[in-house]
Amino acid sequence: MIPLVTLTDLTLRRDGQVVMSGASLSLKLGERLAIVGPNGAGKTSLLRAIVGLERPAAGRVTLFGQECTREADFRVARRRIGFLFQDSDDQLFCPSVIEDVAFGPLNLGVGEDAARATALAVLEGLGLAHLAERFTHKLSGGEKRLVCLAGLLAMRPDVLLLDEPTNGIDAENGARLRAALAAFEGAMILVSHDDGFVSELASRAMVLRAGVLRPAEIHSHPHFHAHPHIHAPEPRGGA
Amino acid sequence: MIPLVTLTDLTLRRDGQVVMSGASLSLKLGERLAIVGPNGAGKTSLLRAIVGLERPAAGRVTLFGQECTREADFRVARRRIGFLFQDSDDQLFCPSVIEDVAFGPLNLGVGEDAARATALAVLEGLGLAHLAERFTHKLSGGEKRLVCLAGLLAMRPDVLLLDEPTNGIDAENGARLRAALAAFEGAMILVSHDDGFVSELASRAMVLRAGVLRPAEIHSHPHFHAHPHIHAPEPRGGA
Amino acid sequence: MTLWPGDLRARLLAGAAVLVFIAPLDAPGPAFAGLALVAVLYALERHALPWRRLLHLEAFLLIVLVTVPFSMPGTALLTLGPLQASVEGLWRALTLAAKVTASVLFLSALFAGAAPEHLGAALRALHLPEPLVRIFLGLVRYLALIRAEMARAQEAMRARSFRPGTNLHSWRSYGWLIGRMLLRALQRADRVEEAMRLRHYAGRLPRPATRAVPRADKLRAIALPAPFLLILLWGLG
Amino acid sequence: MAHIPDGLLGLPVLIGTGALAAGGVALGLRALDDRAIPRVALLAAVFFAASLVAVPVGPSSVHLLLSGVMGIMLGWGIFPAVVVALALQAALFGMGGLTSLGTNTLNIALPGALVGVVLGPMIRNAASPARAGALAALGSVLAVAGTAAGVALALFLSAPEFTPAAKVLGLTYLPLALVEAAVSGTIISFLARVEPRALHPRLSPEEDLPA
Ligand SMILES: Nc1ncnc2c1ncn2[C@@H]1O[C@H](COP(=O)(O)OP(=O)(O)OP(=O)(O)O)[C@@H](O)[C@H]1O
Ligand SMILES: Nc1ncnc2c1ncn2[C@@H]1O[C@H](COP(=O)(O)OP(=O)(O)OP(=O)(O)O)[C@@H](O)[C@H]1O
Ligand SMILES: [Mg+2]
Ligand SMILES: [Mg+2]
Repeated sequence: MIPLVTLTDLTLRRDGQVVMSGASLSLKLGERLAIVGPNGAGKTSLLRAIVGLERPAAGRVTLFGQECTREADFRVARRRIGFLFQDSDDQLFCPSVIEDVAFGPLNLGVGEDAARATALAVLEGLGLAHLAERFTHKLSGGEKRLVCLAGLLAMRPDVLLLDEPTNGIDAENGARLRAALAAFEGAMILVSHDDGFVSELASRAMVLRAGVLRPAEIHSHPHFHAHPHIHAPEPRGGA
Repeated sequence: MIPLVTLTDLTLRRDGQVVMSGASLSLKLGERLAIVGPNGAGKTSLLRAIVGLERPAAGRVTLFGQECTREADFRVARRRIGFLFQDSDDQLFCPSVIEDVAFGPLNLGVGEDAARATALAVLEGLGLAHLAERFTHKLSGGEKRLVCLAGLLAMRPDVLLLDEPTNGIDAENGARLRAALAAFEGAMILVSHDDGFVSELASRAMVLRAGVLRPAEIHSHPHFHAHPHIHAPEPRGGA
Repeated sequence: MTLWPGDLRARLLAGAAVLVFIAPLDAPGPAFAGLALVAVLYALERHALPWRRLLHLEAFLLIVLVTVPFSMPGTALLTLGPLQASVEGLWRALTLAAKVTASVLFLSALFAGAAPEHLGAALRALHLPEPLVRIFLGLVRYLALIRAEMARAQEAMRARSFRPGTNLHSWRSYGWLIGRMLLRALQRADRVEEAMRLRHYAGRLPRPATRAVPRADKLRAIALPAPFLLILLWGLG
Repeated sequence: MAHIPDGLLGLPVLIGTGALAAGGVALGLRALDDRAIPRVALLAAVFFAASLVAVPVGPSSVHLLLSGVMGIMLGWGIFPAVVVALALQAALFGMGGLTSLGTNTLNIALPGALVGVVLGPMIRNAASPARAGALAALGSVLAVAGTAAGVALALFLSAPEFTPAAKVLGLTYLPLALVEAAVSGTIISFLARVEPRALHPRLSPEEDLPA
């Protein structure tokens, strides 16, 4: 089986500085690959390189068996890849939720009515039908995150690239997000600082640190340690 | 001793919706109160209400023993309160770092030279003297955060309100920030998602959840539990 | 040793004077002398020629330069159907080209290496209205941020298979994009204004004391436009 | 296209338009409360950034002017916003010029300001966002036409031999007018729909807004 996404010896530069070198990975059908690493390690840059928003200084990007070098190559592959940006506000630009979710399908050339129908179906699937007519700039952080995801799912992607999906999300919407991602049948690459979320969702992990991408292990083991806690006691009135 | 900040039965609305109701707290000299809670719980709104940027639908705000209702009341109290915004870019509006840090003292009517001297002293105290002539929009996220803090400290506040101070900060600047806050002698209210940071710094905590503000306990206890981990094994090449 | 005044106030005034002296040049001789002088300036200062700026200019200039020879009466040079280009017209077009090229080259050398942030301070020292200076500095402060926001939003559109074209869908998408950027900017403006108020801003900041312009810069500010003034006088004489 | 470089226009035109532009800027600053400065600066930044986007039209592309939208959102505040943006464009990119700064400011800001003053109230009171958008589309066509006329007039008054050039240049504004109408109309109907307050040139915060 050909992998969906293959990176071979990728080197990325930003402003002349090497952000990452010799990075290789491959994502196969149904896999859920987590990439973790400290701030500024280059996780976002790696995802951007996969969809061709960042061009590698060296190395190859192969999407769905096709090596991609020019914008035209990437354009074809992007139809099958959904990229959730780190900041929801960068991704939401239409006035209302339904229009935003229908934006992708419209770009794929389906008609206005069909695009709206698809958008509504996706919103319903995520339990967000009540948001359809809301204005995007007045949503809460968690709602924005889910609407962004809906916008991607409306394009029926085979691969999802998720850049810190739990960013700015509260408990209730977090649960919705987990459910939606667990139900997603395609493959995904998941960048997150949220260890619990990663280990719940990912089937495999890699660590990006100091410009080097390496395989990692996810395991949950019981252990003994000291950990600061903040507990809310049972209600007993004001301060 | 009169508390520095007292909120009594505060109700806040945004766009007609109740964000928080019946919130009460009081902050005394030397206290470091942490407020934690999920995204969208209203933590930022609470801090804004303290300095009068948000007017409560009901309840009272008392600052330094004086009940504040009009802009003029708040204006007097604001001299003694430093508010670190959630997004540094909203707060760094002067072209260069030194001008930005000197902005507050200048507004308090000290002369230009005195303001610059104060600003430089504060920057030196934070180990940031080398940034003085840099342009604010070219700083890294962590540097921006610290310069914002310097701008507040230059006004010699008695109370600091910190909205997610560790946001977007890297390890090195994070250590500087912790040191600076640990050395701050006044009282502070600290909003943060970073449990480790909170338990290191705070002397008391409250939880804001579902519109209700409640006292909470911070404790660090050794305990036994299962915790998912991601480990990078010793180097062994690509994927 | 540079010919440019290091002090931006002096440099701005001297630069404006040079451009004002170039503007009224009418005859080919002085215009080309002006261009030659700017070229000498480039050679002395070892500036690289800003080719892209010169090319960028063409679109607008081309129309002017192509039509001018045909719109002046005089000795026939070239006849295209009913249109006739004159020798006088050609000289006129060449004169204009020399003046515009000299001005563009001069302008980019004038601002080379001048950070816009420092330019703001210079404008303030030149007693431009304070609100105008603050708008300029605010624009400089937030432009990079907003351009980055805009670039990411356009990338997000591209990642969702958006391909701009000549159609209503594209134009509407751009309209929404810009509308959304305007909203975000308005929200940020409110927060910035609040941040200023919290740091006790009450409407006025004292104007910073201005340093005197160094003597050497004063001399440069006189020396730089002087030859251009001579050329202008030659042209008028 | 509205950026006339240095070295082209005659001295009387430069002086005349410079004085008029200075008057416009003074008018804009007088209406401007100190607290509205961040608003003008940030909006100017968006308009600047938007003007750098190349919007395709047929085989070519145009750069948006958005002076109609600016006039509606800023009123006379459009003058300071435009002069500052043009000055920065000259300094950063060498676009436009220093001696022609006044001419270019006048050509862009005056039509926008007039659209804001004349059509602004109708747009804010329009029965529906679609109507507001249609009015704004009309306004921005007029603003582009005004700018084209301004450029042509500046050339025409500078020298008689510029007359044919002025006519040809006028034609090059047609595609821009078309795209401006579509994009500006969408921007205004978007704002009218989701945040009508944004359409008020809130230059002074004391100014009471309709609820
Ligand atoms: N626009 C940019 N221009 C120049 N350098 C950049 C830019 N964006 C990021 N970088 C640099 O590239 C490196 C990688 O950044 P990237 O955003 O990919 O990291 P990240 O792992 O996603 O970090 P985070 O966890 O903070 O999102 C960083 O060192 C950063 O300084
Ligand atoms: N400008 C606004 N207009 C309308 N509602 C708003 C606005 N800002 C915030 N809200 C609403 O007010 C509530 C509280 O927001 P607030 O920003 O105070 O939360 P927070 O606890 O600081 O969240 P976070 O952790 O994400 O910063 C949210 O439900 C949000 O939807
Ligand atoms: Mg990232
Ligand atoms: Mg907050």
